[in-house]
Amino acid sequence: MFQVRIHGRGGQGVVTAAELLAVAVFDERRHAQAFPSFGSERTGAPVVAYCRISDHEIRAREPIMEPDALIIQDSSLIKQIDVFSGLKTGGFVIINSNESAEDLQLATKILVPHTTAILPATELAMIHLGRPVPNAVLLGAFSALTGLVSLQAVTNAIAEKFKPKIAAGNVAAATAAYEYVMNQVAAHA
Amino acid sequence: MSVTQIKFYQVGSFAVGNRLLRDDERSVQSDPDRTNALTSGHRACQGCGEALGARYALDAAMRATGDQLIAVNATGCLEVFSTPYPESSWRVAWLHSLFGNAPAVATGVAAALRAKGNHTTRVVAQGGDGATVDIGLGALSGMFERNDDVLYICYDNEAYMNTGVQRSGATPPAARTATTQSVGDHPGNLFGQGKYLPKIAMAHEIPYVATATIADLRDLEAKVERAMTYHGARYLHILVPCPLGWGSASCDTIKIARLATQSGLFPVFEAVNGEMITSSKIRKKVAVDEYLKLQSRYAHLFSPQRNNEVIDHLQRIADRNIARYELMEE
Amino acid sequence: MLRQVEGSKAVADAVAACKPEVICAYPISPQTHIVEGLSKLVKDGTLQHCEFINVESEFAAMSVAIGASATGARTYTATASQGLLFMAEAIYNASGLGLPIVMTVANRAIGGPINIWNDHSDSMSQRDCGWLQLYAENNQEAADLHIQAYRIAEEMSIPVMVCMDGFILTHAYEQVDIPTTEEVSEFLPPFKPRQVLDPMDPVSIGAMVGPESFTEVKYLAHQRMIDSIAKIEEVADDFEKQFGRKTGGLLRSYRTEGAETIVLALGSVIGTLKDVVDELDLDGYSIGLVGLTSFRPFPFEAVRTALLGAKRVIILEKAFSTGTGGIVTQDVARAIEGLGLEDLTLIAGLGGRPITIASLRSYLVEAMDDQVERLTFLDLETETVTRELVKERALQ
Amino acid sequence: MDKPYAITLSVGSSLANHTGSWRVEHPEYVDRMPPCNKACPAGENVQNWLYMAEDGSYEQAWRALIKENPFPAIMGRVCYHPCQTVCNRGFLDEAVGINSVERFLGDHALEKGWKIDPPAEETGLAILVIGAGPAGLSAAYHLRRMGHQVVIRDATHSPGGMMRYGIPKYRLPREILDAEINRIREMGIIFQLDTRVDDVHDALEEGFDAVFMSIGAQLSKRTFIPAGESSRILEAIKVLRDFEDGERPLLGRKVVVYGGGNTAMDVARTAKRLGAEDAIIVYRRTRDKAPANDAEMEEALEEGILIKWLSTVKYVGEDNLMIEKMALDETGFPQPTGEFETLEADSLILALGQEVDFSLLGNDVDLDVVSGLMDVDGTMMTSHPGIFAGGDMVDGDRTVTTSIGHGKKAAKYIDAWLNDTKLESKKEKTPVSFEELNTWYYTDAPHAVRERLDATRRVNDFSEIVQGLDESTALYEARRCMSCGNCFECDNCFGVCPDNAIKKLGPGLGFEIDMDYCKGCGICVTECPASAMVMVSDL
Repeated sequence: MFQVRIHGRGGQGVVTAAELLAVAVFDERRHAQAFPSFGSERTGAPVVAYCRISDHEIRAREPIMEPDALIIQDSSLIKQIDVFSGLKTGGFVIINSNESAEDLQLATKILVPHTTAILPATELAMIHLGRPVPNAVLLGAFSALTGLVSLQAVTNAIAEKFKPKIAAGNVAAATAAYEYVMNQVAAHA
Repeated sequence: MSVTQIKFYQVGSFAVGNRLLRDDERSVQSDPDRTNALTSGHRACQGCGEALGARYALDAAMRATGDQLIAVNATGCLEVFSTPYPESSWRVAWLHSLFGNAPAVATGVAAALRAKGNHTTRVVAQGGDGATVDIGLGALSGMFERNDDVLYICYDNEAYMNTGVQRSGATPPAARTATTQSVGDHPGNLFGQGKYLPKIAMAHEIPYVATATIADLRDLEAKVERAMTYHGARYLHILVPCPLGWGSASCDTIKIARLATQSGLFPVFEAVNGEMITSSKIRKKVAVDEYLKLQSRYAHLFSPQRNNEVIDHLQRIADRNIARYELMEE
Repeated sequence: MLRQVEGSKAVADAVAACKPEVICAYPISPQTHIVEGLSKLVKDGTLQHCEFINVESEFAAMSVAIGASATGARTYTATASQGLLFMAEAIYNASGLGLPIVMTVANRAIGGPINIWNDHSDSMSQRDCGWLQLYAENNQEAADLHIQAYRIAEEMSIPVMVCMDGFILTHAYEQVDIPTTEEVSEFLPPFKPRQVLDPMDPVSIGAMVGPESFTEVKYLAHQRMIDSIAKIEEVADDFEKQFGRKTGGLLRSYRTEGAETIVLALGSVIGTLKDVVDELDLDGYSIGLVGLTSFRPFPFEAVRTALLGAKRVIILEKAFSTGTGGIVTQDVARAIEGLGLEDLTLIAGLGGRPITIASLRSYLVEAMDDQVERLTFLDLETETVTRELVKERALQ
Repeated sequence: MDKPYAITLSVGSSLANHTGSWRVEHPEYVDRMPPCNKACPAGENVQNWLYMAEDGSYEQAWRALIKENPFPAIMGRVCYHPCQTVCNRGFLDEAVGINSVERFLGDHALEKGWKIDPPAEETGLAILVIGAGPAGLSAAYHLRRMGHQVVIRDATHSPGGMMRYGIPKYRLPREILDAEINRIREMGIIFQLDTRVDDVHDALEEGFDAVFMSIGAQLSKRTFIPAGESSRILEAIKVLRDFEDGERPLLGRKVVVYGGGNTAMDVARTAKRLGAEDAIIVYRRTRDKAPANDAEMEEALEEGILIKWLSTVKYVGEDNLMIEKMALDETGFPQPTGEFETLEADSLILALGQEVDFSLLGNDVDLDVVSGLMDVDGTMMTSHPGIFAGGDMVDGDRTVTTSIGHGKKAAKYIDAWLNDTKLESKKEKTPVSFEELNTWYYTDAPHAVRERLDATRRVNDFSEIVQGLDESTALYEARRCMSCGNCFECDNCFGVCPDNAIKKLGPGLGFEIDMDYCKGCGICVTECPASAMVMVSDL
């Protein structure tokens, strides 16, 4: 069982990200269970969504308290809430930011270089999609960093979810993110 | 007069029928084969105005729709006296659900008919003033706003009669009920309260809104018929005196309704798409006293002596109606 | 076809496959996604010959459903929480008139204090309203139950509530196999109403019934409900035959064979419990699980049989009767009369509190070690309530 | 449909619940006395024939009418219609033009040539009627209908009495008079004209089983007026009679008429038509005291006739006369003032009233005369068994209609006397009052005025002044009848019953109360326009 927790702000498509990931996994004939943190949050407020990935039927419905991976769609959250709570040691972390780990002042113990990816997802979104929506983009990075789901499955999910034009932009951005992270990983290797 | 005057002296335009009239000039009620939508054996009080209004309206609706009619009834006197198990007085397809939901139930009936492609059967919802202006107002407003294809008929007897004459939102000022002050300096209902539903209905700009009384049968029938020529939400507000609740003689039910119109206290008019188009002119104007005197719910206005202040106030309301609804011939 | 979809979407598609003729609903979280989905299906023509009515309240929603059903239309609506209470008067009327309406209850707590999260206090509050109540374990069952519900409702002339946990199921994306309209048509014949408003054959529906007959009317309603126990099973079997999966029915047992302790629960928590039971089993505990689908009618016989041989039954409930305790517990206790079974009640997940594997596990271990009260509130903040109790009692 | 127990019911099943048991009183249909019928001196059933006329059943209406009165065409012209004076419609807008409808029916009948059937069987009894005036003709008509042999004797050579010799042509065209008289003649009534009866006793000798005297009042009242040699003083009724017989009385250019009754009006108007430049009426009292009918006086004034109120004729000269002004004293009685005035006058016509000529009573004193009038009992019989009397010679208001009523009443009692039976006198019915009607239901419909010839045109000749109504207007007028006290099938009771407890039996058959369901609320009675229903206690 692999558990992902996605952090973001209301309006950034956090829930959609979880859904896309689940669909991508389903696309690869595996089981997934995506669900939001149910609350009365409005646009701008910190929100969380979850996605469980497994080769078997997923029955448990508790919130994910010890994620295997974190996707942080908005780095400004890092200073506001404990986004890293419960993260398994050696867990994956994907952060949307133009800054470096140093600038983000993140304790090095959390950020093991080859399990961490920091990328300007919003910028990529702007370039390829023309909108500052990083959710789908980060799934490209997730695919590259974790290898848990293929880029193909991610782009399929995107294509399934969005109307062609937006889908195309997201696919391009996700692919760019995928390559960006691949290069990072290569650099660290 | 919203009903076309019959060029026939004697009683052409006013009585139920007349041996000298062509069938099509007679009211539905003069037809020996009328539906009798609410037939004999019901348990309404002697001289019940609501029983009369319901039969008038539904018989007319049955004629207008070629008997393709479904009626939905709110809880209240009408429902209780017409369908105590094991006997029903209705001779139309009829459904009673609750006190406050008749308009919504009717919406459901209409929706089902539409879904089934039945475009001939029409729907009528009916209830008393309590069901209409108070507990069911939300549902009624919703039905209006959606413009569902339903004719809603309110039989207004100006209080909760079924439960023993308690005040409703339609109880007129100064009228005495079981829950309005019955003694003291100012007995009877307060001034400046209550809801006038016809105008509320008009505010929804639904295709058709009209008022009528059981005292002018031809007018009432003509309005039901006209209502049936429209589709969408329609509202008909019928004044039906209640001998029990108004403290009047059972034989005076129609007479009192007539005095309500001739005094100007109950304006009779028609409105299309929210605008008034016609009003029934007063034929023989009377002072409000004539109307009030016949009802013991107003007895406190006449004994020990005439309460000029209150009665004059009521007269001003009548006069305002006469001006507002153009009730007098120029 | 198998798809990775949100629970609400799955239910919307399943309902659409039943070809309802009138759908009416008033928005309330967490039911909204279901009716939004249906409204889309009606608008885009996927669902034809269907009227979608936006009403002004839940009371109106149920009322519209009553009118439509009495006119012979297959009718659907959905609500939750306060909405269910607001339509309560009409809910009783629908069952009283024997109208086979199907309604989804996206289970949610009842205020005050206002709370939008999941528990079962809404549907439990309508325990005695004369509707069938079927609880879904997961979104697959939620979807299937709606299809089965129409068969049961229309064959028995009783309305059915399909209860699914708000958010936990309605907002969860998982894989669901949603039957096509064609498949469903094979399983669910067109609606033939027992009584209908028809100008050609008019009747008066909704008479006032006095003391001389009211008892009989209620007795007959009771018997109809009892008879539906068999019908629920029958329909579930037919469903399994056609679709190859066992959903619905009265209840489902899991590892109860020879288990000393059996947990009985309703709704989505059953999934979590299955994981817990598996773990405890590995650790050598003798424990099983009964998932109750049909709460109304309550299948006394089936429950009794399912619990036979156990020493202890723990009823996990997401609602409770203030001043009394478990609601389902009362019925279970009657079902096991004379079996010498101990019954414990665990109140959990109130107002959306997460029911974690860890908490369940520790409670069950203690319970099997006879270390718990007969009535326990899972993860109760003891410190807080003790403090508050002291304050309150000082004021009494 | 498989209906669920108790909550769903069969339609109309409440018919099993007989709510009639709630009732303590119930409505009943009644036929009451309309004021018009009550007021008609000829005893016509006005409301009844108007009801028939309403739907165009003219012959039916006409036949109903002539049951009481054989001369609708005449009545429709000369009757002063007391029925209209009491008509309840008068309180609503204007009285129903009963008289004009009667005239329409009469004229219509003449047009169509409708006949009166002779009696089914003869009684073999013979009655002599003396005087062919309205009373005599009416009596003869009714007696003939009863199957009696009737002989009418009259001193003049044309029947009609004052209808012919008193009422000028312009009010009653003679072809109408002749036609209606002729119609009853055809029933087999024998007219013996130019036959004066000198002694009524001889008639009984002749073998008549009974006699009806109706010779009217033919003698002019006289008064002494000093007059000059060549002064010209005439009697009104003689002038009218002579004129009727074809003579052209010499009246001169300026005519003065003395008197204030209808005869005065008639003769003055006749004088105008005969070419008099001025016709002046002199009357010693005021207008409100004058016995003349208002309408006639109006017409006279319209025709340019002058009336000198409060004046008496003092002296009559050759071509002028002197009148004295009077003044009312405190008792309202005119007193001489000593003021005089001279009027140019070629002739003075006296119209001071008439007296009965009792010469035919013979010498026997077995026939009582009281204060100048024939004395009769409640059965119109004189003090002499078998001799009856009516019309102007007995007490009455001396109108054609009253005389016709006398004739009818006498006929009835003569018949009874001949059969030696006693008639139960019907107990008086109080007529329906306006307050008892529910006039809301009657459409507002004012009286249709009959066309009248323009005054300037009509004085040139004797053509009829008042025109008849055309059919549509007559129908309109008939339909203004409120049918006081009698059902006219307006369906109100049938429509306003909250319990559908009234059965409609079909045209002409009226309605029936269904006692199984009538709760006795009384709405039908309140809403009956005509007050043809009453509540009756069940206790």
